[in-house]
Amino acid sequence: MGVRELVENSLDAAELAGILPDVYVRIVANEASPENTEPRAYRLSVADNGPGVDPHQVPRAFGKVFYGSKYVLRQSRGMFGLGGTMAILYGQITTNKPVKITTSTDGKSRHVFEMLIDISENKPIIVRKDVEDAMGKTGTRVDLVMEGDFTRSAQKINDYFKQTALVGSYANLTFVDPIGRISTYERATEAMPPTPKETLPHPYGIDVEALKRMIKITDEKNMVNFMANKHFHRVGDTIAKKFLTFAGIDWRVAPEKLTNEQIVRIVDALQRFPDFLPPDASCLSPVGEQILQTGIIKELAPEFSTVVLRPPSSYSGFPFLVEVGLVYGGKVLEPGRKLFRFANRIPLLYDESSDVSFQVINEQIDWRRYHVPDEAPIAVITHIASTKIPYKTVGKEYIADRPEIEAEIKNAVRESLRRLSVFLSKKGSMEAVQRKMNIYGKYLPLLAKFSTELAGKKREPRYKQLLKDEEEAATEAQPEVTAEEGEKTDGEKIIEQTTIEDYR
Amino acid sequence: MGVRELVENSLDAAELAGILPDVYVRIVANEASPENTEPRAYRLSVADNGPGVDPHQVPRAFGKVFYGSKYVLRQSRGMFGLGGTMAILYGQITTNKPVKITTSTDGKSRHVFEMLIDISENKPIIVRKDVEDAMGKTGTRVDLVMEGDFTRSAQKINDYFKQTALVGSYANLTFVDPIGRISTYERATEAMPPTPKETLPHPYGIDVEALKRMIKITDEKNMVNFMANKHFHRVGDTIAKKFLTFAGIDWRVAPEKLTNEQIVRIVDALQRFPDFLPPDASCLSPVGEQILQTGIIKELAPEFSTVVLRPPSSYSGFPFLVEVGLVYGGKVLEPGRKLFRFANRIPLLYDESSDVSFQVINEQIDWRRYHVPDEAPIAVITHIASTKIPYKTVGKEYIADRPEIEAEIKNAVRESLRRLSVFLSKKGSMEAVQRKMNIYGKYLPLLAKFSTELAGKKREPRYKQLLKDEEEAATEAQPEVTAEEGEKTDGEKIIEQTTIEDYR
Amino acid sequence: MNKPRSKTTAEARKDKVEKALSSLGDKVYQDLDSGRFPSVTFASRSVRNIVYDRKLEQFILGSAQVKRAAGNIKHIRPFTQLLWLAYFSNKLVHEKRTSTLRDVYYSAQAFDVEFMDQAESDELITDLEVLLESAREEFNVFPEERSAIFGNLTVEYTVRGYEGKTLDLSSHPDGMMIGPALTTAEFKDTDADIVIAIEKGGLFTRFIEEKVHERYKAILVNTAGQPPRSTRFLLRRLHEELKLPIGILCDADPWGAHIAMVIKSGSAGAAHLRDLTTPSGVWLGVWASDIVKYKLPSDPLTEIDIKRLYELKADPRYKDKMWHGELDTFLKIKKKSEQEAFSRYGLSYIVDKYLPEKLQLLKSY
Amino acid sequence: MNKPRSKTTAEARKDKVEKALSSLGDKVYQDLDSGRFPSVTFASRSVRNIVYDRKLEQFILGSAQVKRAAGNIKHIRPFTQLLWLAYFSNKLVHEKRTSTLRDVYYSAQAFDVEFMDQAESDELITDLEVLLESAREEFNVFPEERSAIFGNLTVEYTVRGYEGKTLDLSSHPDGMMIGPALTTAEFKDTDADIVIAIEKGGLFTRFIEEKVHERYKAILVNTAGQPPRSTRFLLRRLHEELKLPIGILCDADPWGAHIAMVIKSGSAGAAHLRDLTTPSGVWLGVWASDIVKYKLPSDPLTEIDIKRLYELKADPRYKDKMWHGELDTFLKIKKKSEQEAFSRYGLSYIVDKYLPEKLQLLKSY
Repeated sequence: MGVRELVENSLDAAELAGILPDVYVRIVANEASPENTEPRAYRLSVADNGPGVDPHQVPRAFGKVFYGSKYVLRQSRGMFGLGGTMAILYGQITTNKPVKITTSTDGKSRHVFEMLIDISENKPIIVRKDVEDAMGKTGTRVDLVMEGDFTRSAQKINDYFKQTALVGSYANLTFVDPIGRISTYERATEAMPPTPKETLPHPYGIDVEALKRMIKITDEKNMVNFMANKHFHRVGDTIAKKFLTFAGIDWRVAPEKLTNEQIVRIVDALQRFPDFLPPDASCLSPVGEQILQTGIIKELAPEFSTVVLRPPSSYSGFPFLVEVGLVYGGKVLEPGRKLFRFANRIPLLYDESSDVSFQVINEQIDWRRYHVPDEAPIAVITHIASTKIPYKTVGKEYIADRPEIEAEIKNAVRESLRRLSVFLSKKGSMEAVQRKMNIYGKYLPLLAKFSTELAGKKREPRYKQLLKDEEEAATEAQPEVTAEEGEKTDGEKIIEQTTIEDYR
Repeated sequence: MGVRELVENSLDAAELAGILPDVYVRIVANEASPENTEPRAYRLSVADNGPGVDPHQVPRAFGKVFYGSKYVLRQSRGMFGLGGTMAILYGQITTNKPVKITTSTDGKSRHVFEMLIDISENKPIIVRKDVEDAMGKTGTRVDLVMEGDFTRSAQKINDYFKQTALVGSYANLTFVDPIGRISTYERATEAMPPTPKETLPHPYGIDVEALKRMIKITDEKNMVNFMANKHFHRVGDTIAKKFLTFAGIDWRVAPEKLTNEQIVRIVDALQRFPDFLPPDASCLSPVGEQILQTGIIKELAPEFSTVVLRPPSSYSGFPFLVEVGLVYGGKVLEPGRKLFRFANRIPLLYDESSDVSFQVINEQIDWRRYHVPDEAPIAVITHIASTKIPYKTVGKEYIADRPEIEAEIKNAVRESLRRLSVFLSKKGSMEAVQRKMNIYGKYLPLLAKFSTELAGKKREPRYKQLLKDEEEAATEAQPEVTAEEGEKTDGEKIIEQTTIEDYR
Repeated sequence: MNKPRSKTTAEARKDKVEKALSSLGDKVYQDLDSGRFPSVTFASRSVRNIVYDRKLEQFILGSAQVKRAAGNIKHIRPFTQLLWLAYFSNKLVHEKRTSTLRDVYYSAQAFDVEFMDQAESDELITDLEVLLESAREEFNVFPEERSAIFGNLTVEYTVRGYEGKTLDLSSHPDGMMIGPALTTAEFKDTDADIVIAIEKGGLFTRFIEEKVHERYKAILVNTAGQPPRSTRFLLRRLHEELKLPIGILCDADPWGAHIAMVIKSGSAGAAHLRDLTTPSGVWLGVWASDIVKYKLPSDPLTEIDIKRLYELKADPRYKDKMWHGELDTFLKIKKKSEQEAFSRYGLSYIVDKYLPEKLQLLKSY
Repeated sequence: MNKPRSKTTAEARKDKVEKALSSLGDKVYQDLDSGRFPSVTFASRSVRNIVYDRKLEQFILGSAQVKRAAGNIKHIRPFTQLLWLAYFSNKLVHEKRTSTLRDVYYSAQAFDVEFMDQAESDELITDLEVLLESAREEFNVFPEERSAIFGNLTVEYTVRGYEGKTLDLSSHPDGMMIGPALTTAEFKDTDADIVIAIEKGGLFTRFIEEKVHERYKAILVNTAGQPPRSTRFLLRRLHEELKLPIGILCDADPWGAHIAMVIKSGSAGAAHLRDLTTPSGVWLGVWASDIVKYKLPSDPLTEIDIKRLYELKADPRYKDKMWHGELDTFLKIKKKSEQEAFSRYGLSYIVDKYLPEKLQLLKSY
C-alpha cells in the first residue's frame, strides 16, 4: 500500500538529521470513492518531524522517477531511493489524483506542492504551490490517494508497525486505520543509532555502468589520481599504481580517453586484483543492544531476552554485520518459535521460509543441544545491516544464503542460545530438587510393601531414614544436581526415554 | 533469455507485411567470456525476412525505452511494445556490449547500427553506422550479447520453438543452440492468418492516462467531434451526444479545456454508459483451422485431431475469441493429458496450473462423460486472441478466469470432445464384436459342464447352436452394438465395476 | 434333555442346500439345451434394498430383484463363476469336506474361471448365499477366524468320521474352537441356565478360571472380537434349541456395543440371511454408564469413535431407549474403557462383583 | 507310554519361578532395611548383546549386564514397577490364576504404579523374564492370541479344578485351543509318530478332514501365523518329552520361511529364554523350489518381501546350504505362493500327493 516506503523515508530523514523521529500515519477511505467494496480509493498521509526538504528540490525529489542515483555508499532503508516516488506514481496511475507535499526546513514557513508526474516525459507538473505558516515545526508530510484493498493488507500493515517498533524503540509511531483505530508505539529510549557515515564505493562493487558515470563526472586528469583520490574506498596512490599495472592501463591516460574495451578490462581487473584493503564498516548502522533490548521489553515483555552483536564482516566487497535478539517466555509470546527478520532496520514481512535466517534457525541449529523444547515460547530477531543487502529477487523480501552471512547468523544465534540455556538451567535447578524428593517419597514406600510380601516378612523394612539422608544430601549438592538435571528440563519424559534405551 | 521477445517482433513484422516468415535464431557463447560456468555471456542473433525498418527510425525504435505507445488497438504479440527493447537493455546492463541492428527495406542497401542506450537520459548512443549491400534481401537482424544460463533455459527455449511451430505452421523457424545443434521447423502451408485490422479503442477500455494523452494529441475543437470522429471505436454523432449528456459535459467545450475533475468524470461515465455498440472483432486474428491442423499433423503426427473455432465475443469492452485443438494418440503424445496454451499466438510456458484453460480442462470438464480415460494420450491446445489478454500478473504467463472467456473455452473443449468421442466409439465397434464372441466361446462350454454335473445329467446341453446364432446376430447388429459398446472402451474392467455396483 | 428336532438342525439344513443346488443346475441346463442364454434372478443386495424389519428385529433384503443373464456380455463371466461355485459347493457337501474362502479363490484356477482377487470371489459367494437362501457355512465354506466355546454342554458330531461321537465342552479348560465340526453338531445335553458371549479371549479365560460356568451355570463363548457368522449361528442355536438366554459382554466403546448389536440384530452385510440373529440377546455391558458408576480407568474417545457413535445414533437398530441413552452417555463423558479395566480392583472383581449385578438383567428377561 | 519326569515338566518349572521371586524380594528387603537404595543386575537385552549360539542353535544374551538402581532418579519408577510385577506374578502363581498382558497393564493402577501404555508394561514383563530366567507363561502371564492342537494325544491337566483330569486331543475335530491349561498339562499317552506344525487354520482343518492324523500318525498344530511363545514351548515339549520329530509347513514366502526358523531357532526378542526352540525341527515347505516344481499359482514378490529376503540372507540362522538356496530361489523366480495354492489341483491334492513326499524328510531325519 505504499505505507512502508513513505514511513521508511521519514525515519531515514529524521535519523540522518539526528532528530528523534515522530512519525504519524493515517489511512482514510477517500470520500470521492463511492463504493463500499475493496479495492477502493484511500487517502494515505505520512507526516514526520524530520529536517524537511529544500522547496527547490521538492519537484525533482517527488515528481520524477529515477531521480538521484547515489554514487556514495551508505546503509539506508530506501528501496534503490525509488520507494517513495513509486508509491506516488502508483497512486497517480490508479486514481489520477495529485500528490500533496507539505514541507518545512526552518519551522517558520512551510511549502505546499500539489503535483502530478508527466509519465511520458518523466517530469513533474505542479498543479498548486503555496506557502503557509509552519508554526514552529519542521518536517515533511505526504498526502496521496491510491487504490488499495485495506482489508487484505491490514494484517501486514500491523505487523509492519509492530516490528518497526521492535527495532525503533527511540521513535514515536502513530497509526490511524480507516476504521479509526489508533495504534501508538511510544518512544522508550532517547538513544539513537549512530548516523552511518557516507563512504566511497569499494572497488569490488563497481560495474561497467557505475564506472562510466564516474568517468563522466570526474575532474581528475589521469588514471592514478582518478583511482587514488576521491572515487574509491580505501584506495591510495600505491595501491592505485599497483592496480593499474595489474590491469594493463597506462597511469597517465586521462579517464575520459578510455575506450569501451579498456573500461570493461578495468571492471574485470577490479574483481580479480588481490590487494585492495577490506571495506571499513563505519558506514554500517546496527540497531544496538540498548535500543533493541528496549524494543523487546516494551513490545514483548519477555521472561528472558538477550542481544548478540557480531563484529563487521564483508561479502563480495560489501561490508555487513549481524545482530540477533533471542526472546523467551513472558506475556506476549505464544508456544512455538517465531522469527522476526530485519534488513537495514526494515522488517521483512514476506517469503519467510526462503530467507537465510529461517534456514539457519530451522535447519542448521540443533535446538535440543541447548535443551530448548520445540514448543517453548521463543522469538528470534535477526538484523542484517549492509551497504548492499543480497536480496534474492527484486521483490526484496528475503535474503540469499551467502556463506559469510550465514556463518555470522549461525554464530550469533548459537551465542544467544548458550545464554538462554544457562538461564533455563538455573531456573530448573530449584524445581529439580523438590521433584526428586517427591519421587523418592512416592516410590520407596511401595518398594517396601512389595518386597515385604515377596520375601514373606512380617514387618516392613526401615526405609524412612534413607529418605531423610537423601533429602539432606540433595539440598547440599544442589549446584551439582543442578548441572545434571538442568539438561533434562522436562523431567519425567526424558527420564523414561533414557530408561527404555538403557534396557532395551 | 530475450529469445521470445525478438522472435515475436520478427514474426509480427513479417506477418503485418504479408510475408511468409523465415526466422533464424542462433545462440553462441561469446568468445570474450573467459569462464566455462553458467551464467555466462552469450551472443543472441535473430534474423527475419520481414519488411525491414526505416533507417531513420532505427535509433528511436531500438535505442529508447517506452518508445511508441500505441493508441490504436490491434491484436499483436508484443509485450506492451516494449519486449525487444527490454531484451536489448538487459544485454547492455549485464555485458556493456552495444547491440547491432542490421536492416534493409528495399533489398538493395542495408543499414548497420551499433548502439548503446544512455540509461540516465533514455536516448540512443550510436557507436557505429554503416551501409552495405543487401544482396536482394529485406528484413532485420538483431545481434546482442547478454548474460544468461543456457543450461537452465534450454528446456523452455525448446518448448517455445515447438509450440510456436504448432500455431505457426506457415513459418520457417531455425534455431541453433550453443552446442551447435540445429532444430528446424519447416513451413507446411502457404496460408497465413489474416492481418488483423487496426481499430480505435473501445470506450469501455479507456483509463484516465489514455484519455489525457488523446486530449493532448487531438485537433478536434469540441467534445462532440472528439468523441465521434477518429478516437473511439464505433462511436458516431448520435451516441457521442447522448453520452456527453449522460456524463454531464457541455458538447461545445474544447477537449483541452477540460479540468482534471471533468476528465475523471468522463472516464467514470465511459464505464457506466449503457448504449455503446459492442466491439467489432475484425481486429482479431485467429490461427485458423487449416494452419493449426497443419501444425498439429506436422509436429504431433496424431491418430486423431480436431479444431474448434468459437465466434468472437467480448469481455469488459475488449473483443476476444477462442480456438481449441484436441489431439489424440499417435507417435508423439505420451499417456496422460497435456495442455498447450497460446495467447495472441504466443505460447505460454509458465504457471500452467493457475491458467483459466487448465482449470476448465481439469476441474470443469467431466472426461468420463466422453469416455476418455485419464491415461489416454491427449493434448489440448487453447488459443485466446484478444486486443487485451487479461493476464493475471505482470509476468504474463497465465490468463485470469473471466467468466466470458471461461465459458467460451468450456464450449470449445466440449465440442471437440464430442468429436473425439464419436471417433473412439467407431474405432471400438469392430474390436467389440470380436471380443464378444471370444467371451461367449470361453464361458458357454463351462456353463454347460457345470450345469450338467449340478443337475446330475449324463449328456451336455446343446449350446453350440446358441453360439452360432449369436455370432450372426452380433455381426448384423454391429451399428447398434457399436453405440452401446463404444461407451466402454476398456471392456472387461468396466464390466466388472458395473457388475459389482449392480449386485452389492 | 433331549435333542429338539427343529428345522435348524444339521440334517434338515443339508437337505435344503442340496435341493437348491440341484434345481439351480436344472434351470441352467434346460435353458442351454433349449438354445436360450441362461439367467438367474435373486434379491438385490444394493444399499437401497436393505431394510430393517421391526418384526424380525434384523435387516432384511427388500423386494427388489436383480437378474444375472449369461447373454449379457458384462455378466457372463460372473455368471459362469457363480455356477462354478455352485458346482464346487455341491461337491463339498456331497463329500463332507469343507473349504476356506481362500481355498475357493485358488480352486477356481483349476477350472479356468479364476477370480481377479479374493474380494471378487467373496462377493460371489455372497451372491450364492442369496440365491440359495443359505449361509455359506451350510454349503461348507468357512472363514479362517475362529472363536471358542466352553461349558457344560455335550454335543454329538455329524462330520465325516465323527458321526455319533459326543464331547463334553467343559473337558478342555482353554476352550474348544468353533469350527465346521461344532457348527454342525447336534446339542445332546446341558445343565446350563445361561449363555455369556465375551468379546475377548483374556476375559474368557478369566471366567473359566473363576469357574463362572459352575457358579452361574453358564456356557461361555469367546467371540474373538466381532464374531464370525458361524459363532452367531451357534449362539442363535443355543437360544432356539436349548431355550437359553444369551448375555453379551463387550468393551465399553461404540465398537463393543456394536458387537452386542450384531449378535442381536445382525449386520447389513448379511441382510439376505435369517438364522444368524438372536433378537432376545441382552447387552450386559460394559456400558458407558458403568465407566462412571465403577470409576473405570478410561481413554478419551478418538474422532473416529465419536463419528461412529453418531452413525450408531442414526441406526434404526439403536432406537431403543436404553441403547440410545448409553450412546448419549458416551458422547457426554467422552470416554471409553475395556473389559480388562476392572482389573484395577483385582483380577476377580469382575466375576465376584460386576457379573452378579449384570446377570439380574438376564433373569428379569 | 509313561510320562517322562524331565526338568521341563510343570511342577519343576513352578518351583523354580517361586524361588526366584522370593529371592528377589529378599534382596530388595535387605537393601532397604540396611538403609541402602536397592538395585538389581541382569543381562542386557540391547541389540549389541544378542549373539547367536551355534551349539544351542539359537540367539542368546551375551555377558553384558545392566544394573537398575532405585537410587537413580531416572530408574526408581521402572524399578518399582518391576518389583510390583514380581509381587503380582507371585500372587498369580500361588493362587493358580493367569493374567493377560492387558490385565497386567490395568492391574498396576490399583497400586499407584500405572504404566504409560501397554508397550511399557510389556517391556517390563520382558525384564522380569530376564531377571527370573523364566518365560512369562511360567509366572502365569499370557498373551491373547491362541493357536490350536489336534491329534491322538492324551493330556493330564494341572490347572486349578482340573488337577488329574485327562483329555484326548482328538476328541474335538475343530481343534483344541492352546492356552494356559494345555501349556501346563502333562503328556500322558500318544500313538503319534510325528508332529506337523501348520501356519494357517484353513489347512489345519483340511488336514483333520483328510485324516492326516490317522493316515500319517501325526499330531497337528495350528500356529495361527507366527506362533505365540506358548505354542513354541509346547512344540519343544512334544519333541523333548515324547521324542517326536517336528515338521513345519508354511506359506512359500520369506515370512513363512521365518515362521519355520523361529520354531527351530527362536527369535532375537526371546534371546534371554532357552526352552522355546526346537533346533531339530524340519522345514517341510512350501519351498521356493516347490513353486516351480508344482507350478503353483503365485504372486510377484513385493519390495518389502525382497528387502526381507536380503535381511534373512544376512542372518546367521540361515547359513545352512538348503535354506540359503531357497532364499536365492525366491530372489531368482521373484514369486511367492500360499499353502492354499495347491487347491488348484483339487482340495485333497496337498494331502494325497505333496505331503507324503515331504514327510520323507522327517523320516530321513
